[in-house]
Amino acid sequence: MLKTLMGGAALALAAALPLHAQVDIRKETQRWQQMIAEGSPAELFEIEGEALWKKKQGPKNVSLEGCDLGQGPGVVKAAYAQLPKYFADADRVMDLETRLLHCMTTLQSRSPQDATQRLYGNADRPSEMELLSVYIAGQSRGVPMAPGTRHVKEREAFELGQKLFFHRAGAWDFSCSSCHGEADKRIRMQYLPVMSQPEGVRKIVATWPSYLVRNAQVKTMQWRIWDCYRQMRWPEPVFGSEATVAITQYLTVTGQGEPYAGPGTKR
Amino acid sequence: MTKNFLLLAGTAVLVAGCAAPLPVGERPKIAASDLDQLVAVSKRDFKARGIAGMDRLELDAAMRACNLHNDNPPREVSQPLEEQILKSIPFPQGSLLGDWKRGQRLAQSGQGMTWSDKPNIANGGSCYNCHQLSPQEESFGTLGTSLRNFGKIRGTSEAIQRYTYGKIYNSKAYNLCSQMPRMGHSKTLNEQQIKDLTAYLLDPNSPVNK
Amino acid sequence: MRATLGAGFTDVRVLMSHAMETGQRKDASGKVIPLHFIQNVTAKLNGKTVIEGEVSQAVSRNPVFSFRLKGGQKGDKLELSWLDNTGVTNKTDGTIA
Amino acid sequence: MQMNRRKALATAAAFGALLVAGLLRPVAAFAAWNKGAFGAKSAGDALKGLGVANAEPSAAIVIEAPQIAENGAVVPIEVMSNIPGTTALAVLIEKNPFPLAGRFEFMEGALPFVKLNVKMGETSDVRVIATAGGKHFVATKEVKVTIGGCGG
Repeated sequence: MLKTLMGGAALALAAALPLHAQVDIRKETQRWQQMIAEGSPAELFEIEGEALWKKKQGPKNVSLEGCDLGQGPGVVKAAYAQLPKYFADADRVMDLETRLLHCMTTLQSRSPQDATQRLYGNADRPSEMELLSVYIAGQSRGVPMAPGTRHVKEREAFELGQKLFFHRAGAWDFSCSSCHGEADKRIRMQYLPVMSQPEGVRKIVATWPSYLVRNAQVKTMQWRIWDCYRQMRWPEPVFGSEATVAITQYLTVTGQGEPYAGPGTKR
Repeated sequence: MTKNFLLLAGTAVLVAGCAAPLPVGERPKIAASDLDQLVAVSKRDFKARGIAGMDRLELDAAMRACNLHNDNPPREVSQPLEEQILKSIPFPQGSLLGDWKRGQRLAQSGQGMTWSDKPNIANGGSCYNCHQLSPQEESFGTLGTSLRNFGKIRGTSEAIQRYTYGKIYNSKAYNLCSQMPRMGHSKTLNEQQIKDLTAYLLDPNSPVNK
Repeated sequence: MRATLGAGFTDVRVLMSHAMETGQRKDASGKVIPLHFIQNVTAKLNGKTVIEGEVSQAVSRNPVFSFRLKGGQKGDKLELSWLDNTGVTNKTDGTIA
Repeated sequence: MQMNRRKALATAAAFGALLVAGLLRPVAAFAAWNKGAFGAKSAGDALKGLGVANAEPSAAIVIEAPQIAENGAVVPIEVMSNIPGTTALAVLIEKNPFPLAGRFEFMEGALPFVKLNVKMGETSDVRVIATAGGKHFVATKEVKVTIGGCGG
């Protein structure tokens, strides 16, 4: 259906007058982006996520309410805005999704297979990870993004993420920077933010997770990175791996200070 | 090499007191050891899926040089590599101009080569993702240069046909660190498809040149 | 539902969880997903119908509607209900904040 | 259905609004859905189905919509009528397979205003019909639906 929609769009445009002469593409697409954000159904998913956070699950039949997201067990307020960060109990830097997996396998004693069997959901049934993420992220609205930057491992994660951002590989020799490295560039008609610069990435890190109108799904930052690498024609990144967390750490540190304004609504 | 790096990462300690600001907004310098680390990390943290195998993480001489020099290697590094790559392009005999109409469909299609694509689907050229071509297609990217009137400006001489075919087959022959995917080298497109795209760019009847 | 007092009117925004299937989409197994969409939306203010809407399958999935009510006071009761083409109906009540 | 009800109710709760249990209500509580108008495959037939003829162009109908939508799955459209006595607004997407997207009647207590998200299969005119004092008025605005991102 989506494919059909897009095919139709190309034909319709072909018949129209020159678009560039008529309208400011950047201004109008930003207006669309703003309007879809105003009429966002993301809150529906936050409510479901809250229910899952409180749902007793796993062999121990406990909820995630005792999960320490970095601000103490059970504290969800402002927790997302302070991730990624170093967690001593796991001795590694974790983003929200990685930390949730950790709590599922420790606090809830669920097997890693069980916790990771359905990381990405669909429009009819979002995944547990997606719903939990939008709920927890929503609890940081208005809080400036402030990932950990003091611990050696937090600094190493930033540096690794920064290097990975520019690292070209895959069938098409792409790095993140291939598309997100230069200002005022587009893929098709979509403008691309420069993610290596604070002004380009601040609004981005402050709006994930997001509801995507193109497939009516809520998606997390781990998914965003995963799907970028898919389109970069790389192999598949492992969910919650050091590389993916490092990229999130790099982007979040670069965009730090922006008050969290998500869960967002995007194309 | 991989083991070594992993061990090192495991011995980190907490920073005491105030730490130097992180190099936000900068492009890091990549030493050979960094490159080894990045390859090791990618091989550890990525996995093969569908048609996207782990071989895609291996760096050949060209990509090694580009990654080491932030896509701007000195001439003495890039020139011999470019010459070598140009020699490796299997130019077909005869005319390199295929069917521009088929080429147009290829230019429009962005499908293929991802881990979610089936092995035997018809890959596209993804041209419009980054380039302006025909004036009738308004939804074009700007990461690459505009190719509007490409053939009208250059003509259709044998030399131009060879350059166009070669650039699509392996862009690195002409600019080592070009951001354009090596469409033939990566087996994204076959000989006929590249000929069709060459025609789309050069044929006087193609909308690109109208 | 969220109802807030604006400049001389009350802004009512309501979210609905619904697939709004067009009957043209196929599921993973290639089977056509049947037409399934909200047809009627009704808003009541203090028990009195103020808006009656009929909509088609063209409304986006997980519909979001905004309406404006004249005047309106803090504490006024609002009721939003919908009915879909399969006869399923739903109701949300709220008060103007 | 259970799921839907729970979500809607929970939404109300989230905003601190009073909530009442959802009940299965008789269909008769809703106005009849205009099958003829909504089933029409052209804007002209849809208007016939609505009983609209000779709508007069009016600048007092305000259509707020982006000129470009990066995806046709969600196109936000805000419609307002400044024509005194407006009692109904209808929204038609000319090029959709079934052009009529919605029709809203406004009784005493409501302003002739609605904002909704619609699906658009392709670039199209959005046509809005306002009804006031038994007369019909019309305004249109074009929305271009484009290909965004990596071509799908």
